[in-house]
Amino acid sequence: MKIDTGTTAWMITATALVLLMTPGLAFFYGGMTRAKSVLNMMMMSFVSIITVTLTWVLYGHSLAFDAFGDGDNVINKIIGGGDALGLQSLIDTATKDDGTGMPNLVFSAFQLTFAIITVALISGAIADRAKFGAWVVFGIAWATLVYFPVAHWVWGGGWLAGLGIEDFAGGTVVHVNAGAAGLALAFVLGKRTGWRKDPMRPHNLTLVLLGVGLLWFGWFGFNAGSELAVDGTAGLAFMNTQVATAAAAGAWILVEKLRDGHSTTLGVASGAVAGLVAITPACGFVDPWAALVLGLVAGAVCAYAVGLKYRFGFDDSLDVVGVHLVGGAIGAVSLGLIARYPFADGQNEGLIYGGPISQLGVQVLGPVAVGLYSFIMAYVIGKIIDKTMGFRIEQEDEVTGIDITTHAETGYDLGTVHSSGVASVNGPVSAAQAKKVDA
Amino acid sequence: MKIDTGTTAWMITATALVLLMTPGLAFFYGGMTRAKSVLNMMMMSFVSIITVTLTWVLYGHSLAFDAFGDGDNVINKIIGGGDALGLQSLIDTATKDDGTGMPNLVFSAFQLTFAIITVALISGAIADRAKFGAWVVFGIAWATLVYFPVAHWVWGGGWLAGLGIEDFAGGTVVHVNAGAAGLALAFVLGKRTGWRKDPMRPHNLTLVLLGVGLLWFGWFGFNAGSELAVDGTAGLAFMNTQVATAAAAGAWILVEKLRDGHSTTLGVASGAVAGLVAITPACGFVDPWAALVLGLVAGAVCAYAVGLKYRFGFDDSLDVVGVHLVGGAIGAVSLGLIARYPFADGQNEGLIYGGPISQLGVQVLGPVAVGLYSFIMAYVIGKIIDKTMGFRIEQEDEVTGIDITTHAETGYDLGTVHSSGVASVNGPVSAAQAKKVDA
Amino acid sequence: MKIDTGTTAWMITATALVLLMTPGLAFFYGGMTRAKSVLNMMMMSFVSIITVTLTWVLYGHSLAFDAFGDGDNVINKIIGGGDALGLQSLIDTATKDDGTGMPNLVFSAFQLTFAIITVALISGAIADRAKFGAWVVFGIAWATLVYFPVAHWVWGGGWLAGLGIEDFAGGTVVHVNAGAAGLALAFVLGKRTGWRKDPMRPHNLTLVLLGVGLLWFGWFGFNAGSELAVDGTAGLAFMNTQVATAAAAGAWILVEKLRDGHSTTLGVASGAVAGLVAITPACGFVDPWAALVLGLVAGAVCAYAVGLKYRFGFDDSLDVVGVHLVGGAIGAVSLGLIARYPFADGQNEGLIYGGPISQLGVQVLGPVAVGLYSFIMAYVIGKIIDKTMGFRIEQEDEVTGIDITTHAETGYDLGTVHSSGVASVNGPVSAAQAKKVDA
Amino acid sequence: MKLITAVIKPFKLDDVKAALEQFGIKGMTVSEASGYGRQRGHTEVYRGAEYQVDLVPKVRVEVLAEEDDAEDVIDVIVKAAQTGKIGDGKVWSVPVDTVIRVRTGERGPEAL
Amino acid sequence: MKLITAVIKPFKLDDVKAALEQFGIKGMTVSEASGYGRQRGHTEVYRGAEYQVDLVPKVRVEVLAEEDDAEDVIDVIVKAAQTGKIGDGKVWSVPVDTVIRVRTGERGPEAL
Amino acid sequence: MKLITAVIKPFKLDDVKAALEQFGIKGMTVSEASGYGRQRGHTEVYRGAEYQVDLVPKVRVEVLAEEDDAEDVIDVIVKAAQTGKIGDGKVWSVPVDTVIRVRTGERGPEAL
Ligand SMILES: Nc1ncnc2c1ncn2[C@@H]1O[C@H](COP(=O)(O)OP(=O)(O)O)[C@@H](O)[C@H]1O
Ligand SMILES: Nc1ncnc2c1ncn2[C@@H]1O[C@H](COP(=O)(O)OP(=O)(O)O)[C@@H](O)[C@H]1O
Ligand SMILES: Nc1ncnc2c1ncn2[C@@H]1O[C@H](COP(=O)(O)OP(=O)(O)O)[C@@H](O)[C@H]1O
Repeated sequence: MKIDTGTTAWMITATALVLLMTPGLAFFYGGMTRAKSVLNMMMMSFVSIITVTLTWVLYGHSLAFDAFGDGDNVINKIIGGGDALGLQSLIDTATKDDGTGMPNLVFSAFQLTFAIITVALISGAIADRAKFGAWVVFGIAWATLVYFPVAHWVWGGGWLAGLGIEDFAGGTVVHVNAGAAGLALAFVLGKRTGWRKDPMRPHNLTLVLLGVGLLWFGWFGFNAGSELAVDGTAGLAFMNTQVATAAAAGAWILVEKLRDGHSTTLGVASGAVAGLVAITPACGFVDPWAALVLGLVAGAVCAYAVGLKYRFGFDDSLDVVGVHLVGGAIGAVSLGLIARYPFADGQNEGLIYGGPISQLGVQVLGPVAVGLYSFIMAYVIGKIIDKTMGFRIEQEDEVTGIDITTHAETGYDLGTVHSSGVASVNGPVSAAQAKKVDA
Repeated sequence: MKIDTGTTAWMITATALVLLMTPGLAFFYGGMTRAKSVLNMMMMSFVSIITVTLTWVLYGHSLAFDAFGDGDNVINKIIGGGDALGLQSLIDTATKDDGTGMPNLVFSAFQLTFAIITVALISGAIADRAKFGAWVVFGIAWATLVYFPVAHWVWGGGWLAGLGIEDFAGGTVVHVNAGAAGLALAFVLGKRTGWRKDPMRPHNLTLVLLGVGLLWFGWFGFNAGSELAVDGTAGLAFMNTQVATAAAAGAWILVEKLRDGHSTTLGVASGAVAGLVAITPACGFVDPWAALVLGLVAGAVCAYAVGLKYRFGFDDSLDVVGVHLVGGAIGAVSLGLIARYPFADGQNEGLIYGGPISQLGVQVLGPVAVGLYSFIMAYVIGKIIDKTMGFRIEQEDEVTGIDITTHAETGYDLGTVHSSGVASVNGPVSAAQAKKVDA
Repeated sequence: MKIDTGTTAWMITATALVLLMTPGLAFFYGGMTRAKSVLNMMMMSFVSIITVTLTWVLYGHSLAFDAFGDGDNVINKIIGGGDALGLQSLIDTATKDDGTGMPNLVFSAFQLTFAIITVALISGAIADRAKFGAWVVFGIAWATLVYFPVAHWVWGGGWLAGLGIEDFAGGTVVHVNAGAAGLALAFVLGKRTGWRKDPMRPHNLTLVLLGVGLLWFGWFGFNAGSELAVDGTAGLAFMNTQVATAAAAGAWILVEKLRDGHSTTLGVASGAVAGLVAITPACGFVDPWAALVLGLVAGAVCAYAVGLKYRFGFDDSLDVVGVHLVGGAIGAVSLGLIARYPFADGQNEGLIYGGPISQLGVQVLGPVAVGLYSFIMAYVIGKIIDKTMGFRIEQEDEVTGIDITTHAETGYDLGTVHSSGVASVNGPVSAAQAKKVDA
Repeated sequence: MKLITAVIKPFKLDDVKAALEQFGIKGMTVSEASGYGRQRGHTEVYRGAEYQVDLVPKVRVEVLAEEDDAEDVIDVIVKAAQTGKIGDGKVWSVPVDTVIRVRTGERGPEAL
Repeated sequence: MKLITAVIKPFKLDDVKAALEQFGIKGMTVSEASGYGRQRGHTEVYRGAEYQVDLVPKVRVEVLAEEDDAEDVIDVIVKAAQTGKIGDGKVWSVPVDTVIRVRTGERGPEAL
Repeated sequence: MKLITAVIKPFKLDDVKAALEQFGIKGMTVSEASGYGRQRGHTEVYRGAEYQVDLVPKVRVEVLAEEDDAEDVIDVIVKAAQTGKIGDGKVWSVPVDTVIRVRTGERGPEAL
């Protein structure tokens, strides 16, 4: 097996970076919840690492990235084959024969980290109120029935790839996909007790910023790593990521300043994520000036889009829809206009560079098709779970706090008094206790 | 000096990743203590970076990785030479002559980070009650008398290397070694005041998860970096690390769910670390399916092993024994069964691949010998310190909180009232004050 | 375009590492403020990412790193040209023609991250009391009028480069530069209400240590990355960074122990940063033993230097002067003595290696010239802002807390009571409210 | 004038507040506390070890009310806070000499 | 003996403390609380949605004082805490049977 | 009925709780506070600068007790909390009109 050590060095690093994004997301989401549900929020991300890693090793890689049969058949347009079950066949093989690639296991690990965070992203829509076991089951089912196929459609040689869709690092596969599923679950689970009545403000904005810091950092692996090589395009993807993110964060807090009179920390955080999301599909296809404009648009639009849930009355608790579905769609569609560096067969430049309108069509079709598929599947899976094992916790447990009632822990115990029997002067002590007392 | 830029790029990155693990450990450990001792806990890790770095530069590298004389003598079986005192001789030399290696200083920095975290790991056994100065002295002594020699035994051409021991990234050198020393110190220092009476629950589980997130991230440098090259084995080590960790975290919370009725955040965190520990010696030697099984076993066994301290009555405060000693030993011994890709002279496949029983013997001998040596030496060093300068703080200081009494600081001051003279409505104000008032 | 994949792999990684330093700085600084101003403190860092990224793309790269005209003229001694406005000209070009370099966009992104953190560093001098909009304007103006030119002077072929100044990774360009600007702003804004009367102690030392952990980690990218290649010097820079940092942290807490009777967490943190700062200009020029000595000196001197502000009566709130100006100057000047590996034309060894006194002269001249220029410009810019839009918030807003009054948020809301209408039992609820109530 | 203090379960604060408002109470002060009464003595299992836990988080509500309203206020609180399980809390009333509104300096009933 | 309790705006604690010291009060106990009175009912906008907010952070100051000083202490507090805007807070006074200094066991006025 | 309030050193809470239990007290409420009395006026050095520190962390313990037990309860607390050093704290007692157990609505002594 011959590989390029530079490429492989970067891809190993990029994989570690993307893996770090899921803890980063846990902190981002966890900080945004109320103190009584921070642990459950973070647990939903961490358990996604577990469920997706295990399913990936067993069959996920195969469904997404193996060709079905010889690859030249209709089934392969929809789903991959089974050659890499257990990953055994990837050992000691490389992505390219000419020695410019990387070990297949590195490629597999890199793609695995994308699947993990996509599942974890969904959890933001159902903060504070989901049964933990139900979430575990949902994660496995959705990864299997939605993520692995959709990844195959776009990156594994499936039908959207055949249409020449441009999705550099996952605007459609990751963000539209997760956002649509989050919307579906918000409907399945219903609103939190007290929604629209309580502010439900972030309980720890330092944790939110920590999450954003790690996400931003890891996203360089996500975007520049998606080139799967170390070259000029990787450099372009890197720079564009930085530019769009800064622009979007700036646009978001400017909107806030003009609309509400103050720029908030949550605004900088959300704006940065909106920029990262929007540039994800575009980062290797566009010029820096276009990344800047895309970032400004995404930041400003998403700053308004997070208010949609109040208008339409669904409790997408941590704005998965407003940021990931909307931001991902903006990025995907924008390529029909501003793409300048298509690289695969069937891909074209955007309209302003004289590309065909058909590319714009594909860029619209992709998010719509993936969004609808993901929404419907997530809704059906969610409903089945709800009817069988139940998806939502009891209201009293929700009001008391899901951390203590589901995980028998509280996030913080900062009281100064820790003498015997005083587990905490300030915080609930244990579910066991809560149970015994209240029941 | 000719080097491979790809290999070196990855090894520099890996070194930075492993260095980050020690702050990560500080947060993991710090979050698990009570709020009144979080700073001291973190300080024990940070000061280990200081003490081990300085001893490493002065003589540590030499003792561990220089050959004694020509290397072909009995002393070299035990301890290295002194050619690299001050590291001066490493400047502008490379690990390999054929241009496929890295600068020796990069190799040295990489190995240094392992020494640092091994010392820091021990501190988890003596939370809340150790004199800071005593810990500094212990760290220097134990690194010198235990870590540097043991690293030489296994990785520096010493007697265990001669026997063909398989320890890819330090299951024996790092985890068994640190775990045994932690056990010894738990005996030397005795139990915390209120142990078994107070729950002494983690005061900040977001900090624990942050620690685990950084440890997991850094561990890719630890494990995949231990290949000291960018190749298929590095990719295998990477993937196996991910798989075993996810499996172990899953196994741990499943045990909790079945045994206690709820899956905890501390469980996911501890399970992940148990998996990382167990796969450490094995990551480059086994198949992904074997990593998965090893992770499941390690997670489940360690979930029970952390309860041992209550049965045997030693206060291994943050479970260094239950996670690192037990987990490291499981990983080391497992290679006698499941090793499939031995690469050095004298190493063999595991039993199930038709390897000789002697390999299993060596895999048992290694942890036992290292564990005993480390336990005895740590106990002796600890006792000498205790008899001379004292190893444990006063009980009143412990009850008041080691942060304020030893470091004159408190971890948090979140009160809203910060007007003059109100340093904190909620927290102790200063050791100076505490001293003047109470004394 | 031909590049070296290993070099590029490392430089992409290094760029991501340095970018992470600014969030790291946000946490380091944020933890040091009081709880009521943590968000504003972090926002000043995050908004610097935004302002500097956007100005960099538009014209910053050009001013700093383009040659003016053919480069061989007097204007180019002061400021760069305009060839890379919008970065368009960097696409698909490499830093070197011989294939050993990296894409120019990677180089540009790397340098961008330096500009970002330099601006962010300044904010530590004006904690708790600066108008957010004024800070945004100051950041843009100072980056444009000071950072970009100074970077050009030293690294872009300007007059200090011509004199053979040695500044490996920015002791002068980054730390002296930022420290002097911080000092100027401390004068422009004046002291915080209650300064010298209230202790104003760090509100969250876990956040401070998190910041230091990320800074230390990222600083390997900063220092070893500044070699712009993967070679022995990069390895040397890496090892020296580790050694000096450990030594400085150790020296700082030793001074504390001897002077005040206890070693503090803030001491370890500040000492580490002081060491990182001092080794920054020197890391690729000196031997490990010299790095060790430099670290010890910097740690000990800075431990005293942070007390200067009390003697001279300026409120450099988070010790930008004592750590960055002093530490950076120590490192810069030290090269006149201990530099051993000069590499560019006009650079010489230090005095103890028989180098000329002129090198020491340049090493003194550099920080003095840059420090004066930065101080004067920052003072003037600051005064203009103060006279026009105002630089300081109202005293009542300051006492109430800048987070709630400027950003309409509070950092933490950890109260257990979150029922309707009880946004927080413990914390201010909103600026909107505060405004309506108090006005 | 009376000062009525109630130590209740945290998740009941909302109900108590709503009930008091409906009754016409125009102000209250809330703070966090811990306590035990009959409710003590349960055990808790954590990480395989068992502990006796004493102090349970509570919310303290204080209401200043006129002499004549005091009994009614107590009844309102008790009704709103009741779940019928141990740990429901205590309410007590203390005589108050005088109340002053800081803003205006008004005293007595007008200060409420 | 009286126990005087004041619920005031957090940023006024400093002034109240200084005023009490100047008056000659030798001790006090401070804690955090939230509350509302006339001040309630304002709205707050966050992330594009509007909320009614009730409980506002306050500081509770408790001072034990001799019968004869009580009125003066109240006046001192009211003067120091006043901004003239709603939310300034309340002060009330309660009769105390007895006070003991833990260190010495002294009782009554000497214990202050 | 009496309400006995004790402001004590945090690390003494354990002892006080144990002493009260042994005496037969069946409930208590605990919260965090800060305060100063004679104990004030010490200085503290941080990062090379010196500060005067006033407010020191304390724990407030409240116990409702029957009229006849009040004196004994006070004695128990004082004995358990005493270290003999300044900062030991204060205990005071206030008359209570009525106590109600929320769970049952019981009043008076039975509610304790
Ligand atoms: N004697 C007491 N003095 C002060 N507070 C008390 C007393 N008894 C109970 N409390 C408070 O009331 C709360 C609820 O008491 P609990 O005994 O659980 O109610 P119940 O007796 O109705 O079961 C306790 O947590 C404590 O804060
Ligand atoms: N009836 C009451 N009982 C207890 N505390 C009260 C009462 N009314 C007001 N308070 C306390 O006083 C604080 C200030 O009251 P507020 O009504 O805002 O003052 P004002 O009436 O002067 O505007 C409130 O936040 C609350 O803590
Ligand atoms: N006059 C007072 N009013 C209210 N609380 C007081 C008063 N004096 C003291 N305290 C409380 O008692 C605590 C201990 O008082 P302190 O003066 O230190 O005790 P001692 O007088 O025995 O030295 C203080 O921290 C404060 O909370």
